[in-house]
Amino acid sequence: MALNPQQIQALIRQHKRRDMLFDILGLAVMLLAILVLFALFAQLVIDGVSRLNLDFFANFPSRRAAQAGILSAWVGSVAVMFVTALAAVPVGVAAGIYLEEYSGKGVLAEIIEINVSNLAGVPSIIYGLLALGLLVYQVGLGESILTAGLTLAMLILPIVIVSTRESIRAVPNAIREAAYALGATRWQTVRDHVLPYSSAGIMTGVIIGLSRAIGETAPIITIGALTFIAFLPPPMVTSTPPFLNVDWLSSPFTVMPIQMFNWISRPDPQFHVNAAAAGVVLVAMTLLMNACAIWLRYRARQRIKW
Amino acid sequence: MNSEENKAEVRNLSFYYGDFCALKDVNLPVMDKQVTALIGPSGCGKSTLLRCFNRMHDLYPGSRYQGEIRLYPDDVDLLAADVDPIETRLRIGMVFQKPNPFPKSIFENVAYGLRIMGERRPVVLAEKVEKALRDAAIWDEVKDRLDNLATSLSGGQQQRLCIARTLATEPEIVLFDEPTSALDPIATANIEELIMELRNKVTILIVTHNMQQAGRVSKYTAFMYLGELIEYGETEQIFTKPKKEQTENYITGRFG
Amino acid sequence: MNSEENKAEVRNLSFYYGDFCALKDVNLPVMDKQVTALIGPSGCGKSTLLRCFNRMHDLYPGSRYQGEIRLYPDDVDLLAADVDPIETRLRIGMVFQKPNPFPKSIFENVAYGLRIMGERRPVVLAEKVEKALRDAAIWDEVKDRLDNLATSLSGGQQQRLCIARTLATEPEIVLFDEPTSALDPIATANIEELIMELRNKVTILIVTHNMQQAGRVSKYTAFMYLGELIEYGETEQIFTKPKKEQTENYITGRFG
Amino acid sequence: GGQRQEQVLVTVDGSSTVYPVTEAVAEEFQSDTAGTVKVTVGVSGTGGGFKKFCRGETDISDASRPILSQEIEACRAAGVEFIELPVAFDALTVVINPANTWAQEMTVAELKTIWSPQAQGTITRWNQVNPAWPDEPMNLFGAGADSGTFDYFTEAVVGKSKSSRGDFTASEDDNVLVTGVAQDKNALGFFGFAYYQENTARLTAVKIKLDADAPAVAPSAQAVIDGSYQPLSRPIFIYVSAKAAKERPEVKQFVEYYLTKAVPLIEEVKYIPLPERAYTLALENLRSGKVGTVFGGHAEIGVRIEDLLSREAH
Amino acid sequence: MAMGAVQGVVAVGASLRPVRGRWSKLRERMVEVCLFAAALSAVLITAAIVAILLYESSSFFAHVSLREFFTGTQWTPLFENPQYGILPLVAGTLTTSLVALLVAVPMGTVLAIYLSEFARPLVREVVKPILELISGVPTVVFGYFALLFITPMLQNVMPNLPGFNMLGPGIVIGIMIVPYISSLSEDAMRAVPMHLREASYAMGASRFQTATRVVTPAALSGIVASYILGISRAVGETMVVAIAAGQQPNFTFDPTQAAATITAFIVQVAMGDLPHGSIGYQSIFAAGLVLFAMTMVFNLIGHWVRKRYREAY
Ligand SMILES: Nc1ncnc2c1ncn2[C@@H]1O[C@H](COP(=O)(O)OP(=O)(O)OP(=O)(O)O)[C@@H](O)[C@H]1O
Ligand SMILES: Nc1ncnc2c1ncn2[C@@H]1O[C@H](COP(=O)(O)OP(=O)(O)OP(=O)(O)O)[C@@H](O)[C@H]1O
Ligand SMILES: [Mg+2]
Ligand SMILES: [Mg+2]
Repeated sequence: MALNPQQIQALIRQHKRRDMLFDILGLAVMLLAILVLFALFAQLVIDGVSRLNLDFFANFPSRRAAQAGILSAWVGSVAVMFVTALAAVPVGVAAGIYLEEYSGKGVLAEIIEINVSNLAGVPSIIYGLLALGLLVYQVGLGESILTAGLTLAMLILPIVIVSTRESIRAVPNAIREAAYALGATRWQTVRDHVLPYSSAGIMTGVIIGLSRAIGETAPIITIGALTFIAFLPPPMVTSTPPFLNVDWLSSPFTVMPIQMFNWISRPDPQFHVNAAAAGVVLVAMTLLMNACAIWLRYRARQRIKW
Repeated sequence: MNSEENKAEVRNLSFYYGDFCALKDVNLPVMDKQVTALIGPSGCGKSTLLRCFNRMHDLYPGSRYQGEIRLYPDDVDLLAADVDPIETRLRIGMVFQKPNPFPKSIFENVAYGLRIMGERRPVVLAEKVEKALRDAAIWDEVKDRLDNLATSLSGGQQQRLCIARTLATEPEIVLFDEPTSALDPIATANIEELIMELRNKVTILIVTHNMQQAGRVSKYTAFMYLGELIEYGETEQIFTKPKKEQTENYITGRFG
Repeated sequence: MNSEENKAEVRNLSFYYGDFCALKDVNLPVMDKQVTALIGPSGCGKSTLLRCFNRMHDLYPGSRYQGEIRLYPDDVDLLAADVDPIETRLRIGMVFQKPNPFPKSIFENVAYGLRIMGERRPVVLAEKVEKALRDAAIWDEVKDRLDNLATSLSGGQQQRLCIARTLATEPEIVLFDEPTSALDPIATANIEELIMELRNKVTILIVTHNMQQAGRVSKYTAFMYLGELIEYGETEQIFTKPKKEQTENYITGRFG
Repeated sequence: GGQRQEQVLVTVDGSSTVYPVTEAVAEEFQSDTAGTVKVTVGVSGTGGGFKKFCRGETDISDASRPILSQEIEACRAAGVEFIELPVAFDALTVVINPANTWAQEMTVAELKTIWSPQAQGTITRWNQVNPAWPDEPMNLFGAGADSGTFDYFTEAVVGKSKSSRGDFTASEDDNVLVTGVAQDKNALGFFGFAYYQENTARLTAVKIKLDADAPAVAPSAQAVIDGSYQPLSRPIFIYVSAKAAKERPEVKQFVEYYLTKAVPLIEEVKYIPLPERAYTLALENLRSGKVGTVFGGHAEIGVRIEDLLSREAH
Repeated sequence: MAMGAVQGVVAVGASLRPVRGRWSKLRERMVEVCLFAAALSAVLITAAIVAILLYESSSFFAHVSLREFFTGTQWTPLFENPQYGILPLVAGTLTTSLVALLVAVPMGTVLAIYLSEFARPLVREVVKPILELISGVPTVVFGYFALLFITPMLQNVMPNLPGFNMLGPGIVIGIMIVPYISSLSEDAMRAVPMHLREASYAMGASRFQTATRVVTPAALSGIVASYILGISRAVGETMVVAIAAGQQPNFTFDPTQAAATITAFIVQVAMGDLPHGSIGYQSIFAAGLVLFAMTMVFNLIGHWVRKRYREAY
């Protein structure tokens, strides 16, 4: 069906028109999405910029909007994230390793896999209900940093598992074979090669998970986090033996999204400024984490070439 | 087949990837401290056979062995269920088609096998790493940058590094699976020279696509076709007066 | 160089992947309704040259052409900035190394190019699809299952399907990039036979690693080395009395 | 939690209505004691607060209504005795959009017509409530169905706690309600006085008539104190564990601080303080360890300050 | 090259094999058991969710018949005269999700195709992480965005739209899940091997034709899986609907009406004054059970679809 030159030219003109239309459409959608994000962030900044000073970070919440700060909230968020990471990373990474390097194609592996991918899509509020029913009431951990950290750890576990698996899968089989051929055992291969070479990818996943967890409001509300906390949890490290102090785990706490929600629902509009400022801080934290993740990924690509 | 000593012997080996039979009743002696080459058209099972020697197939589910590979002088069957594949691999080294150094330092690459075996003394490690690098004829090129990443070396250097890594643990047999096919002609020549130096020191089994190469480096050659070992003999005989027609066809380039 | 008609002609073509110069000042005639083979060691630029003909490189950023490929009888320069690569591709078909059917039905695979050209009439489509499949010598094998997924065919069948897909739009030139290297010997023989049937009907440019294959199917052969076109001539002459030493070395298997 | 920590920690939980007051007091208290005593203030609702309180998990419970008999029972079963201390007044405010010119005064009966369960799906237009009002749709907004505010409003207006129509827009976040009413000419909503106070420009408070002949009273501190804003004003309380108050100096210290320093703080958070006398009385009750409730374990509507004081005195 | 005296390895001939310590084998075993236990945690969490939801709602269901629960059209569990029909919440959930999908699916798909086939790699590398930042914005902010920005904007077009409705929050949820869908779909499209694109371009196809006729169909199951996970997200979104949809359990599928969703109800109760152990309180676990079941169905479909496409081409 050889076409004559005119037909070809007509065809090409038509193709070009369509390509261009779609190009414009795609660009428009992309810009729209970016615009919405940007507008949201800009609005937060405009509303909250007047509060964004050092005092805001160093002050406890207060009934006077101008004096209120996020000290207990950001410390709480950091403490909760610490617990979350501490719980989710070892379990998630270990599970990822198991699924990629150990499990065969058995029924059990399939069951685990289905569970992981199901958990990844379970609404966060369900984790809140789980924590409420299990951790708060059955185990009796109360509304503590530990409870919140574990709740969010369960929430991000699937993210950690999936990103671990993906990073591990990116390690070429040739590397594994090289190690095995030297007589390394499975665990030696994983410990000495697979894990170190995929650690940047795993870290990226962990950070992305944490950046999701840090903004989660619903599950923490469900647990019933306290809202007025004008003190910090006890320090993790003490100057006297045994140096480590676990009291902070059971300490009452508040976190950034809760503080923000609290302020937003105040009658006094002055507090809404605080809420916006807290929102800016929260988004900035997320931004920072994402930037870290991107940087890590970039560096890993630079350093590890196969 | 001849009076030299056998280092290993494949006996009635069949191998299956799932249902697919990749090796059919293969019998092959491997002479001690000699180079044996495996040749044959693509897909005939050369790599499969080679990888049976260090039980590489065990890493992937669904593969199945039948038969024996006896290792001498202790006369054990490498494929026996009670033989730990890890022990097999500690004794039999392998160099792959594509150079696959670990993305670690050059030193660590070579030291890795020693560490696996439990060697921790820095002095001993340094000594053995140097020796291996010298044996692999790459010492002069890397001695000033042992801490550099191995992946920053050129392809040919990487392959020699991989050979050094394999030699460091002093394996009894070294398996080469088309070690030069990813390399340029100069690097290829280097590796070939290296292999020629190694013969008489260690038992070598090499898969190659390149008949000239087989002719240059090996003392014995086995020709495989569609999973079967068609002919085995001294390289010269195989190349000049093959007994089987298929071998002759292959040697003269009539297929593949 | 000879009295037959030129279908295309490469003139002073250089090609760059970023800064890397993959083709250096190549000149090559392509004879109408003949098979021209491109041979040379791996990495010499055969695929690169072939893919210039249908501007495949345009898909990837960072590549740069210099020179011309003139297409006759209209005498346009395929590489000119004002020539739309789509036009080029509508006129020049290509068959790839690895069979790459779309994950669609067999029928849709072959009809794809026709639909692209705006053909919608079912009867015409059915007719042309059948013709293309017959031309590619696969009609009998698939006529009862045109609705099956193309990916369910064997490798050799897939490759013939890809040839049918290419033939369906009646291109003036068909480019083959090592069309058989992923196939088993029987499938290879089928494809070779097919190419031999196609010559005299359509202009064919084929890259191959396999010198025997080049000898069997092509009338003209070009030997490339390190991005340069070393020698071009009738296949018989190239294989029996090459003019250049490099060609001779390659033909006799002294490198690669 | 470690022992060390409990000794310096005062835990308060309960009503979200009382929360702003307690929070303000807690903040001042902690800064006055230079952080030696830590106070946490949670919001799990009056009922939720009592639940924890009666399990002995908290020292003080914020309550926007008197303790109920089953809660008293729960406390008794767990051996928790409590001291009931009224701390302020709240006035529920019925609000309309400023563009609404017709419904600036409403009788309780009209409110009841609007909010009773039978109204669901039937009373949907203003003129169905009062023929003088326009034939416009009526959009309702109110506090969430499990808040103390909702309980009190239904009790006061419909006559039975939690008895209400279901087809209204509910939110735990009163700002959402403020926004809803401010955007909608046909809206009617109710929430705490403080939210109205902050949004007087966007909202109009409905003047409430107890019955057809009674005067229409707008919500204000004055009207609450003189008892004329009825039935939507109510006292709010804290309940203190008697044991904690006796044995733990920091609890007692905090509550005393609460009762002596609260007045300006209450005004600051836009609630209505009790008369000075009430705090003196409460302080006495605390010191003498007077346990129990003066309300007999059921919700009451329209408790005036004078009633409260006289009851507390006995 | 005789075997040296490398520690742990006995020279050739002396013994049959190099010695591999018993400890080494034991350690392998222990490591595997630990890793397996970690992997099992995923199963345990699922089991715990189901167990807790069933346990906490069991007394609810002792009180409320399944029939009433699944067929009643009124949901007023906290009122004096409680009604326990979950349908209004399910309707609200489905309607907001549907609105969200109507926004997110076209936008996400167009964006994915654009990023994968049209945009320059640099644009893609920059835009993707930026869009993913949307997931970092606290959802509370989106709630107010729906209430204070989108709804008034819609009211300009539809004067009769009430201040609380499902349309505004639905659209906002849609915007929120666009990056989710576009990112996963784009991954699926990029996983389509280049040789298929080359085949299409070599036939003379345009970018648009290649994108729509070859890449999209080839990546279809991945794209569908991203839609399904998007549904899960939309169904599970909480704060936006809690703030902007009106929390009014209406049994309606009309997106211009106010409504409550399952999540909004749960969070409302969780924030409210209800004591633990009451039936109203247990109702959130019953509602949670329904929510969990709904998302699980979607998740399993998504898993199955994704698994299939991994095996394609
Ligand atoms: N993992 C596998 N699963 C199934 N079949 C396999 C697998 N690996 C190889 N095969 C098949 O087994 C046969 C032998 O493969 P093998 O790799 O040993 O060939 P080879 O002689 O090394 O070829 P080449 O020279 O191309 O490397 C081939 O038909 C191949 O398709
Ligand atoms: N996308 C690319 N970017 C940069 N360099 C490339 C790219 N593709 C190929 N090259 C380089 O260009 C040179 C020619 O490559 P080409 O693929 O044309 O070789 P070839 O002759 O087809 O080899 P083979 O027989 O292995 O297919 C090689 O050195 C190759 O490394
Ligand atoms: Mg091989
Ligand atoms: Mg090529």
